[in-house]
Amino acid sequence: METIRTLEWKVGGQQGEGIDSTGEIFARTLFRYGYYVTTYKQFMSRIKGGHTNYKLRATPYPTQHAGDFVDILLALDDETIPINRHELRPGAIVIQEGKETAIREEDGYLLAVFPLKAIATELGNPLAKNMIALGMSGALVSLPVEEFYAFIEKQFEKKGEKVIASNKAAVDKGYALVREHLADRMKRLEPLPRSTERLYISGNEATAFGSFMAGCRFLSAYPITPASEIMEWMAAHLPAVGGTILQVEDEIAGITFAVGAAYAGARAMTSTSGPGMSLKTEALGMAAMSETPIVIVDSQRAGPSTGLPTKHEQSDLFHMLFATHGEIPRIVVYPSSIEDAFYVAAEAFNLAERYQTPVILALDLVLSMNRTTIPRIDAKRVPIDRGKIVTPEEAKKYGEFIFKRYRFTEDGISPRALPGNPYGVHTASSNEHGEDGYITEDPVIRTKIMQKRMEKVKTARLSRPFYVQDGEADVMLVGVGSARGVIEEVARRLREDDGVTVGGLFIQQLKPLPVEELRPYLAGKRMIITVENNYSGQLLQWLRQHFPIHDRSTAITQYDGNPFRVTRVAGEVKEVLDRVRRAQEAHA
Amino acid sequence: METIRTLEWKVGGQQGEGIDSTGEIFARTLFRYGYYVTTYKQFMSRIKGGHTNYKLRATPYPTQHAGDFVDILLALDDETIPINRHELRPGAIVIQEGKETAIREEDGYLLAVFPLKAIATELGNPLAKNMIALGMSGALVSLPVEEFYAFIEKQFEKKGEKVIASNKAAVDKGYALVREHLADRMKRLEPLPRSTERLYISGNEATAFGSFMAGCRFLSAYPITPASEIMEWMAAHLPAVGGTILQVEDEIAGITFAVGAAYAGARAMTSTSGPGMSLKTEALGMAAMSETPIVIVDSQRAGPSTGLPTKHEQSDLFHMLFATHGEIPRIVVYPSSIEDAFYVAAEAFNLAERYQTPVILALDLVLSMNRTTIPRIDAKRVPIDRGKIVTPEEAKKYGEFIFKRYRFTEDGISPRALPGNPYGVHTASSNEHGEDGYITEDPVIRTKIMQKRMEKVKTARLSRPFYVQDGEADVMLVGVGSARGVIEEVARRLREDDGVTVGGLFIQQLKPLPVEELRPYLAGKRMIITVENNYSGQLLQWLRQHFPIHDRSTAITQYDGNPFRVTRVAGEVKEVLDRVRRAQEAHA
Amino acid sequence: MSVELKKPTLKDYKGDQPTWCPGCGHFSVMAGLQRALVNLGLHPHEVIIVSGIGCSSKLPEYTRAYGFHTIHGRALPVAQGAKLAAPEMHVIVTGGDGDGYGIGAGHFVHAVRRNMDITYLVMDNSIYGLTKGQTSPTSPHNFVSKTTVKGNKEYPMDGLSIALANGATFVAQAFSGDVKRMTEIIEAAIKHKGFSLVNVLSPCVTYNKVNTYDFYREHLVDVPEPLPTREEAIRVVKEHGGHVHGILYVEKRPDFQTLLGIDWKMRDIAAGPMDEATIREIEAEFM
Amino acid sequence: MSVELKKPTLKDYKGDQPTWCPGCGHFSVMAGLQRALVNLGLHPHEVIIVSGIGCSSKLPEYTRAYGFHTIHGRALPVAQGAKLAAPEMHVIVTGGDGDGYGIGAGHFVHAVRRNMDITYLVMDNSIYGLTKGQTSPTSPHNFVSKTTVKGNKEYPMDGLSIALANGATFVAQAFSGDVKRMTEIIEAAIKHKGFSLVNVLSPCVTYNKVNTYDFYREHLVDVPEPLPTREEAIRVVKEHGGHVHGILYVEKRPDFQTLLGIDWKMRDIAAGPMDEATIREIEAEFM
Ligand SMILES: Cc1ncc(C[n+]2csc(CCOP(=O)(O)OP(=O)(O)O)c2C)c(N)n1
Ligand SMILES: Cc1ncc(C[n+]2csc(CCOP(=O)(O)OP(=O)(O)O)c2C)c(N)n1
Ligand code: SF4
Ligand code: SF4
Ligand SMILES: [Mg+2]
Ligand SMILES: [Mg+2]
Repeated sequence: METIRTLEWKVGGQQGEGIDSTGEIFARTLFRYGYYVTTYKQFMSRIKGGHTNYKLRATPYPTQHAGDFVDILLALDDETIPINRHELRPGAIVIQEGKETAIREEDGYLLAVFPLKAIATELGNPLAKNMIALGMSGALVSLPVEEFYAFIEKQFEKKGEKVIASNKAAVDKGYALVREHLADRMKRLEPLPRSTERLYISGNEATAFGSFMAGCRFLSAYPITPASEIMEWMAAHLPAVGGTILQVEDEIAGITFAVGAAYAGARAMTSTSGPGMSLKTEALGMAAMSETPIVIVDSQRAGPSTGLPTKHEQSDLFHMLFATHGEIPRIVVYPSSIEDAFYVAAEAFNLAERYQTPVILALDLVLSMNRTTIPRIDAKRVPIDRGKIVTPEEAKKYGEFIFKRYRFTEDGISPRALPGNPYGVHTASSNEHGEDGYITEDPVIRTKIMQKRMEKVKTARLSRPFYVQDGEADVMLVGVGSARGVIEEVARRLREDDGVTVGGLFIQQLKPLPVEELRPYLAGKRMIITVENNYSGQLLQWLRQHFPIHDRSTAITQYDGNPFRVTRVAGEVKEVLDRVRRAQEAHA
Repeated sequence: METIRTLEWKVGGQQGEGIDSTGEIFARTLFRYGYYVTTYKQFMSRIKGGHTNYKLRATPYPTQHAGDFVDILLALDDETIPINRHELRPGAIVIQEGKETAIREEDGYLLAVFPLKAIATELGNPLAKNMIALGMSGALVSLPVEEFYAFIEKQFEKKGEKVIASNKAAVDKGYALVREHLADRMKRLEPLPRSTERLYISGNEATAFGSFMAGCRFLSAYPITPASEIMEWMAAHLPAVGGTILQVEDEIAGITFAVGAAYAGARAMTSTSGPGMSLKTEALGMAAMSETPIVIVDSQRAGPSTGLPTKHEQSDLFHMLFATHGEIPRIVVYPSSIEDAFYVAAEAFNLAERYQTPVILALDLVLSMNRTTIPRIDAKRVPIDRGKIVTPEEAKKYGEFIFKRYRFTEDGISPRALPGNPYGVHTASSNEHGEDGYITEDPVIRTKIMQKRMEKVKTARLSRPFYVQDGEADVMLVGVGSARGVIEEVARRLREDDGVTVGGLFIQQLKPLPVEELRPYLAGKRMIITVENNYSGQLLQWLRQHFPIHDRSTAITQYDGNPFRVTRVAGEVKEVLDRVRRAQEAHA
Repeated sequence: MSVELKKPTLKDYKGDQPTWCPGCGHFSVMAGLQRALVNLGLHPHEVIIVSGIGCSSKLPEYTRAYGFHTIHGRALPVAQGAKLAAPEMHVIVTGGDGDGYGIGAGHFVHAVRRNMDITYLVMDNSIYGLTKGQTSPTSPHNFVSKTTVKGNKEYPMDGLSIALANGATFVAQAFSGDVKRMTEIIEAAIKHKGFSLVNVLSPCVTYNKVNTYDFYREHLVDVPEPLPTREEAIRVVKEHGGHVHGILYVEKRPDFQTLLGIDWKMRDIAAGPMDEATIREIEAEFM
Repeated sequence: MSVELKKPTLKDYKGDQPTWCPGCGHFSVMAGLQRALVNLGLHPHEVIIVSGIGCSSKLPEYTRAYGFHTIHGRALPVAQGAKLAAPEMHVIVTGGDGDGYGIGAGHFVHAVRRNMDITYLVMDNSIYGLTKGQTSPTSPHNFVSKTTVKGNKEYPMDGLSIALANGATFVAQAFSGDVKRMTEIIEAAIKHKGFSLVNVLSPCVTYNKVNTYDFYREHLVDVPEPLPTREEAIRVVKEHGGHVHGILYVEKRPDFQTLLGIDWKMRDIAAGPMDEATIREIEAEFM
């Protein structure tokens, strides 16, 4: 029996039919079996009906990409095969729900049809058809059936023995069906050392958990896909530590409640997606003008406007970098992996309070909703730095009737008194103000306080403002967020298949852009290629604003709502490289 | 008696004391006397009290800049002299309200103190003290007193003979006071041929009038300085032609009412300033996604956030160019003069309907509120082009049960049926949709319709996308909006005083930026200097995104709430030129 | 162009295939609305249906008429703008409780006092359906969801009473479990000259296990005739915890456009330049 | 740190120099508020005053206390956020009729039903003061201004009735022409545990020539005692065209934070990493 060390698997079906949980069970089972598991869901903006699918990739090494191909496909509706067929790896097995058992070779794959529902009904539990299909999946890779049992026992603990038994029976039936009909196609997924030092987690969960660990105790937000999970995670966890979330009346309230809470001294955040982000535009300016530290998460989806609410895109970069009238100090960070989402989220609160300004934390649908396998978190990497908050003793020293909340200082950051401090009484303001917070229209003060505000963030840095891979290469692939997973795989593929080394640059701090630190990896290169899920090449445009690389830079873009396939990007990169080489030869 | 052909004059006093109308009377009087008059008001964000002043420059040629200097200053409060003293031209005359009549030379100017209020009270009308000061102003430049009479008769027509007589008497008294005390300082402002072919108008008025002429019949907005006047002008003029304005509950309603009206077939607009612009961010995306033509005016003031509501700035460029999540086709235009405000506003409606997308019309406080002298409008330059609206006959030909509102066409612009058309029934949508307007998540259609939307505006052009002055010069000063007035004067000054020729480039169409047309004036130049009222050099950044001019471009910025003084900019330009020259010499 | 107008039928109103969950209350709202339009003899091209975002807000996609599926919370202002430009059209607004009473609450109270001649159907399921079941402004006190884990500590929004308090001229509540009555109510609402609010209790069978068909069948109290005063209507609404059924209050009063009293010409924009006289008159202001 | 707390005086509350027009009603609102705070023995550092934008919204600049001069229409959500984080502070919200009932209307109706323990003073002059005299949501029907040249065709917003209809627990109306009464009302409002609305009729002497001191002196009808029911209170408000004076309605009911019932620790964020046990417990969810 062939032994394999990676598996790409997918289940497709109609929304509302448990496709998601079927995928989750298999993913968690493989995760516990010792594999690095990465998953991706495709779903529609409706509740029941419509095709959805859940992709899973299990690898013996960490990765952020759920893979281009499918080895085993569970087709639980009629749309699954037509929609996903192009991903089937030659020799793939497709298990389809159908009228009668039938096994036949199709063009490039083996089609195995089973009357899953009928079989499940026979077993006494029509709902268990997905469990049968799961059992078949496990059997096809010779996963010990006990792996499923353990999971089922835990999952259905509260539902009682009967449910557990019927689910186990369904899994068993799946194993039996494979042994009966597909024995010759069985492989063996090599067991790996199990580890209790890993987590299987989504980007939204990592972001929420990181915020929680950083001491965020207040979140006000409004539901929206794909950000709602952040609020929901916090709703489940904050009350236990004396915090709370509030689902408020709209996204403007989402940000302004957070500003109020932050003003009063809580670490506060709001989370949303594009439409909500647009609504927060005015209040973003208020947070910056009043020097109130908040964290705003934009989990991007496909726009513009309502757009494609359940589809992936990275098209809010311009908005996050530039939106709001007037000019504000803003920090924009964008974790390049699910693991980084945890640490970047945690750091965002330190940056916000240290620099007393809003921090925008960008995510994208793939980064938000995909799950992957990361090392357990390292609490030592999450110190809390609340910046220049003053105690009553410290505030008293100034001896001021009105505390100078916007005091001019060397680093542009003013001591901050929280409400309740008897010596810190002051008014924060969205109007232009002097050091005391009171309105001023004096042009000299205005110029000075504008400089203070804008310049104070110049030195702000994440601990990892970017990652470089093969930085010496003369062609760099640049990406943000979930594009890192794609680029890493593309680089691997180009190295392995074509012997070509391309560099990777994954920028986590978009604003202030660490221009000098990035220069070595951008300025003198032969070619800069951004890989981005948007129409305009927003990242490329942002880089061009800082580096005159116009004639040796290009963007590989995709904006159809789906994440990149590695194959496509690798192909396009090769084309670009060819073009560059031909142009150079022509010149020579 | 010395004859002069230009005059710079200012009146300062407390808000709520008629400073504005005093300035207006003198401005209109000089305008009718044959001069090109340009004015600028400085005021505070409060209603009564606080210093305000009104600057006027009368020239025999057209200009857009109210001038750096003051020849005659009326100081009607104690703050006027300290605040405005630095503008006084050597030999200037300052008329101050005071206890007793006294004439004395001060450091660089002549101070003439008169008990204006007492004198007015003696005349039986204490309110007329400003009229006395006006009379003195007229007398100092030997303006025939009849010029004032004519104005007064018209202005106070409805208030009756008595008021007219008392105002005339006050003006007479002013003339008498000058003849008595300042006869030796009198000059003669040379009479110019009067013209009935000119208008004295503000940018807000020109914008509103242009929109009106273009057939805009619906405006929904929310009050905000400095944009309110546009709505107020339209409120006074639209009902007579069967249109209306609506002051709605907030700026989101401002834009969404307009979208509804435009969808239903009206030419519709909304007008606002920065804070309102930020609030409209989400709905801007809806207008573009649903391909609904509207015009959005952003009359910029000093930000960020509430900022300095009555101060000048050009700091919303980034917001106008980039704000809203996702990616939309947008047209951003920015008239570079008050005259252009009229024509650009009119054209904006054609662009909006021709390209079926929102057009953002940028103004700035100086451009909005200053008044200047322009030629009478040329109605032939305002043709109306409603784009691809289909009649019932045309719609019927398609024979569709659901009219394909988003039909794929060669130029990307789809025929548009207005509600009521019996053969055009369709649903417009902010969701991604197919040709029929119904939601789709199909990646192929998505890609195609995204391209259709984004590419259709590529060829959109104002009739004057930019103005060039001395385009062959190897140093170009680039500006938008009211900066043109400054740059023109700076160029004039450099030419006249230093014999240096610098070019001027006044970009009126910011998006889509006419890159190829602009290339000759930007790409190969020795130095590009943008002159902009903001902190970040937003225009410079925008140009750098398109042209790799990073090492030979810089921005002269000012963000204290006041417009540029020509003197300062000319000085800075010379410094830059010196630096460039020294660098070149060092290289040589 | 002369158009042969056959009497409209339900078939004329058939739009895209609905994607609502089987049993969703929104099907009935759509049925009631379409039936009312047909009963009133209106053709699809004489009607504009404007919605926000939500399961409910997909209605214009499924009902053939002029439609605008706008953004979340902004259906009312878009609809009012459309009505102002095209007063001859019949403008219907549909959307959810989240859309109308949550993010859209500000527009709602102003639409009420503006009294334009439009009809607003709130498809109220006391839940955020499309975003998968969060608490909504009309969810009951102590309602449990993913965002109110220990129960909703806010008190539900009372859209009916707010409308009554702020001067609405037509206020009603219908129920998806009674399409016949709903059709009558919607017909009356459309015929009413002014702003008409119909709050339709429209159960979400997937996410709301409290405000179900059965729950309403048990609790709804019939209001057979409009009540004589606003205060009385509010009293009745409050007395029954909002569980009332029928037309609650009607007031005859000129609608906004009638009061504006202008000669409506917003859509007829001549393709040529304006007449000289008007130009000259305006220019004179600047001389 | 131990702080010697002298009894607070009016002097403690003196902030920046007001820039309001002489005679503006807002002076009296400020006087009434400061007096009420002093009477209640509250120190400036125990109070947060949050406002929006408008002439009225400048109040926090002129009253020394913790303050936040926010953006137009958003005072209520900022204030509620602050109160959630710092429940021991006394949170007062001030702002204009445009700020609160125009652009802020959505937040208003939700704040009412949320019933947090804050006090909202609407400084209602039926005009947009700071933007120089446009019609406001509370301007009378047919009111003439630069934006309603032929008279306002909307009907005024009835904030009192809306609050009553949507479950407010304290609703009152005061008048700038009677600071003594206003002080009593504001004191009662601050003492009320829950959301308290005080609409203060506060004439704009510069731009509103209709809703003047004299007008109110002539028209205001005294409501000496809170009315027994919401409906009765609404009836009285409507009967007198909104021209009532006094505390209209009070209901005792636990406020939002009490109902949430958590052990408030939002501001005490330990400077070190979290305890291991909590981390492990959460990590277990991901294993
Ligand atoms: C500005 C904005 N915020 C949030 C969302 C996400 N969203 C879509 S539908 C919806 C709520 C739907 O609830 P409701 O209006 O009650 O309609 P239902 O689905 O229950 O019929 C939300 C919050 C959005 N599309 N836009
Ligand atoms: C988002 C936004 N829109 C508009 C404005 C302009 N603005 C400033 S104050 C104001 C209205 C003031 O009226 P009100 O709230 O009644 O206060 P008042 O001045 O009458 O006391 C407006 C519209 C703004 N600052 N921000
Ligand atoms: S989720 Fe609820 S509201 Fe949405 S379609 Fe399903 S049943 Fe209807
Ligand atoms: S304009 Fe009116 S509201 Fe504003 S300060 Fe003056 S009187 Fe008061
Ligand atoms: Mg709902
Ligand atoms: Mg007001």
